[in-house]
Amino acid sequence: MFWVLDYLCLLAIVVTAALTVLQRNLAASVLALSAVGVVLTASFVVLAAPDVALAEIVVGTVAMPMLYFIALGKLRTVIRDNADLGEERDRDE
Amino acid sequence: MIVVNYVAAGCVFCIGLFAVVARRDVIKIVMGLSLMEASTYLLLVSMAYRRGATAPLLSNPPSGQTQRDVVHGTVSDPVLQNFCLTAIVIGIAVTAVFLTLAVRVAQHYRSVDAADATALRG
Amino acid sequence: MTNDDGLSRGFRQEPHVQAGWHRPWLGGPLVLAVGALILVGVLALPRENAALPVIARHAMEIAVPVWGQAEVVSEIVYGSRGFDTFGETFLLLGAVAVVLTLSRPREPRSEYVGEASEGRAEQRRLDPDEPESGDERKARQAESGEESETRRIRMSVVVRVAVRTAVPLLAVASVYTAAWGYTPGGGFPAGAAAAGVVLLVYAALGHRAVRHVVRSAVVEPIELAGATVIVALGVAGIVIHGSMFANVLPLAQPLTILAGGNAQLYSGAELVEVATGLIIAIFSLLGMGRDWTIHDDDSQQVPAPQDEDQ
Amino acid sequence: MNVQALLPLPVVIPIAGAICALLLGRLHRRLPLLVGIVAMAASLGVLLVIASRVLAGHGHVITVYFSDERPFSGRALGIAFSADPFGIVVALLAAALGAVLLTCAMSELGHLGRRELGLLACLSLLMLAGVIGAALTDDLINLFVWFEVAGLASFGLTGFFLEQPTALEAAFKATVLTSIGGFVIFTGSAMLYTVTGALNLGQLQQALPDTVSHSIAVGVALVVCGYAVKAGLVPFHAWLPDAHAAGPGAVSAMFSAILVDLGVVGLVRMLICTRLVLPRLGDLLMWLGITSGVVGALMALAQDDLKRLLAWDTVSQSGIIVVGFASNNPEGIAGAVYHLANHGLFKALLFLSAGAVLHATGLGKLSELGGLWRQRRVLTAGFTVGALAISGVPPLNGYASLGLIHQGIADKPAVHLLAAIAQVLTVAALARATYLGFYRPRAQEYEHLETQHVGMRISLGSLAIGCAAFGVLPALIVPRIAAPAASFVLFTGAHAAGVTTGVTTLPDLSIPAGLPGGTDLLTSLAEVIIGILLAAAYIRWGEPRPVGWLRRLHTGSVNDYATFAVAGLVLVCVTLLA
Repeated sequence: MFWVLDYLCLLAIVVTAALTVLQRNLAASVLALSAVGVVLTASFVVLAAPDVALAEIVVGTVAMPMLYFIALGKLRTVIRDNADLGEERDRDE
Repeated sequence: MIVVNYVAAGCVFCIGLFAVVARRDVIKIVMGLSLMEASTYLLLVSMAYRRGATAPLLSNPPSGQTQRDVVHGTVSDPVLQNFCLTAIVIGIAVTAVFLTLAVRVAQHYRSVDAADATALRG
Repeated sequence: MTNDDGLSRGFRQEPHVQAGWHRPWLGGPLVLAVGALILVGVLALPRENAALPVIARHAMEIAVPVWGQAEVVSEIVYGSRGFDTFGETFLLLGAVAVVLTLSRPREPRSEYVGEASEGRAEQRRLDPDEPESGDERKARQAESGEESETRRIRMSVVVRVAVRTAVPLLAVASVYTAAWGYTPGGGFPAGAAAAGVVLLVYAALGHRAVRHVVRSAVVEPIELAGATVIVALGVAGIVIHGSMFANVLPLAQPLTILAGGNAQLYSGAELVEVATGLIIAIFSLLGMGRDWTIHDDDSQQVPAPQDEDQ
Repeated sequence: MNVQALLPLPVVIPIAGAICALLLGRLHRRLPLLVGIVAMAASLGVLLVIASRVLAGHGHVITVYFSDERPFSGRALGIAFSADPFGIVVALLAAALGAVLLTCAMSELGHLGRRELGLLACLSLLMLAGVIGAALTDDLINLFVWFEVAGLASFGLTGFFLEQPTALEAAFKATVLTSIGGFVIFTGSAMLYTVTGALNLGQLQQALPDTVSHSIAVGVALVVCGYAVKAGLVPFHAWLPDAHAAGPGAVSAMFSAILVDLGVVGLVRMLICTRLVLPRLGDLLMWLGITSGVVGALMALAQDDLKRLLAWDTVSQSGIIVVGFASNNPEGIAGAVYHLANHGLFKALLFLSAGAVLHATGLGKLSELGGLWRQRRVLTAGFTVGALAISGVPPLNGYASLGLIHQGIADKPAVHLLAAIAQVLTVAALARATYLGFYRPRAQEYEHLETQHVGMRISLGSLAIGCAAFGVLPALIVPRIAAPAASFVLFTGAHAAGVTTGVTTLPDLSIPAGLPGGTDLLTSLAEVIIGILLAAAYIRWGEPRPVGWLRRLHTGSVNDYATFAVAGLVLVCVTLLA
């Protein structure tokens, strides 16, 4: 039973990691990165590491996405075309 | 077995490294490094795991065991978990610095494309 | 610098194509090779049936008798390897200082600074000079103006009420993880959670609600006070026991809140340090302006330094 | 309060200074840098007290354990600081040069904004504390933590002038490469701990089995690659010229003179641990070092920007130092330790002069400079002394240490020849820079020439005197400082024994002191003459084709630099595994 849980967590981590890299839209890949953090916490709990799980859940879901979304917000007004961010500029611009 | 954890950690490390090497988007490079970090945490905690181990906790030992049993019983390795905590602190510190730099570079070069930020070369 | 002989084929090599891949045919095989090599190394690692290293067993044995801590990982983090955490705390302080340096507003400089003029010359050459987009000009006025509309406005009443009820609970929960020395969780997760609570209040109730907490004149001294407590703890270990971070406080009865000698004080100081550090880093990143790049109406005058609260 | 208890103070004092610098920034503009200078002077004082005990007689290793931890049955949970002759030389260099460079920064950058100066002082002190901590620590993971502290502080200092787009781009590239190095070191160290169960470097050396398993080979390879990124060895070097040329003058001097030692310390620690078990690591580092020597000097010859030329020369010189350490015989290692100190001195002198030129005129390129020897005699004298010292002209300090290194690798003809070629290219690069930058007559006057600060003159003067002093008296330096350090690095037993507690003495090592004799004098002068001829030919006929290819190889994109680093990782892993 333990190993089934472990393998599920590993599969989820690898899938979300691949998703983070292959996503076109930056905001979506930030969420995928946060998903990696959450599933990593689940695997830490499974692997009997409560301390590390607490630290990882707080960083993975609060601090990391916050920093990334602030950076994205700052970038939106600076770079010329938003195609780089993977977002289409809304038509009326 | 735990080898699957090691292999998965190696895969996430390679995915992160590929993102840093092959993606031209500055924010994607930062995410690649965050993924490499995540793989180091996974590798460390997997190396710390022992078969049938409980957490290295002495406060309320599992049913029927006294503190002495836990001390000498099968527990996961607390020293590696300490290193993992250090790695998480280093990870959040480096990511904060990274993103500030990425925004400043984008403000100057007006693009998030790493191929544009190549004024220093040769 | 870009040199003028054949090397620099104009600043934009190819037409500005979407930020796609960069030589994946070269990067891919190399990364696969690294993966294979790491696989070879990792497969030879001891598996889960290996005996616990002697160091780990020693840590388990001395956790309660020597350090009075029932939580072994916290004992190692704040006790036996306290010097590692000392380096780590100042790594976080260094990261906050770097974020402050890189997101600082432009300050009046009294005399001519060679690097500044060289920098401006570089900008004219390197920065693409196309007109500012509409929303960038709005954002730029936002920074200079005091009460600007991009400053965080409050959310709907439903969210505000929900947040007002949740915040006290979350604050207590975040301090709880560090308070009971013998349960998992130490200064770092608690500090990060406390910073998360402040961010929640900022997002829901707007900047006005957290303005007093977030002012750099208030937050920075608290962080430096936390750092000073940690340095004092280390030096006390040297003065009393001759080795840094040795336990100087009397051991309370295990499994109580004061258990753990100076590890509990260390954990509390790190909580303060991490919470204020993350708040400073995130709010200075939020307040980063655009006053370092040349924009069309930037005559040589230097804008007045923004008020301290940003 | 015996000497052992003083060991952590050289790291704690600068960190306390960093806290005060942030706090006192509000009172007065120059107070933070003043606090920085006082903190570095105090740290230097404590280090001198420790060094007097460490370098007495034939050298000792003083060890202290933190948190009252005691080693038991050959393992230790606690962290150990051990002051050995090699570590104390790096720490002394960092503290002394740190104090001098902070005084220069105070005089040169004194009129920056109030908040900027507070942050500049705090970051410099954290970086210096990181280097001193890494030099003194004896624990694998603690060495990584101090590596990260120094690296993180250096990113802020690289991107300090936010007006310059190139400074921010250089800081971003440095962050990407150093972070890859950091994660790789961390994974390697954790693997070594899991296999051997030892964290202390001395105990790790004893715990490594004779037949090296794959995971130990990959672990050591990963750790070596991480520290090679910081030391600037060839496939990992691409970020170093950008980062070291971007900051203000005093900061670039701190990077090239002190921060490079961080990587060298890590490599030497791994060399000591795996000398008996992995002899291939020594040869690998020798070849990586010698390629860095040649490539760095070749690229330095072709640079137009003055500070970038000096940064490329740092890549070359740190390669030569690693060759000295990997040569595995007394002269080579003593020469490498001596050259580490000399490189710190003359590179700081060169970078200060270059920074002062940029600060005064606002121009950084050799094509725009010239004719400075009339207006700025002190700057020209400083740069010329530094160039002569690096070229190995006898009275100055490069000559003695390079002579020792060349003696050390005399038994390997190919490496010796390449080292001579690297030396000739270095002489050519520096001669070209000195002529184009200072002595060539300039057509029109400089439109803005900043006044000369007295602090700058004091710093340049003290560094020039240091270069001359280190050059004139190798008879004192080699037996008293370089020999104990070489005996520590060579005799691996001493390292493991030093780990238990207290003070252990090192075996005596006799190295022929005094200035190297006739043949070295002739080869050194020949190198200088050929170098000057090469520089003249280069100025007249411009850049030859192969140099153009090499420069086009460095495309400046952070993806390519990361690809170089990954290729280097594969190379190192394959050599150590095969």
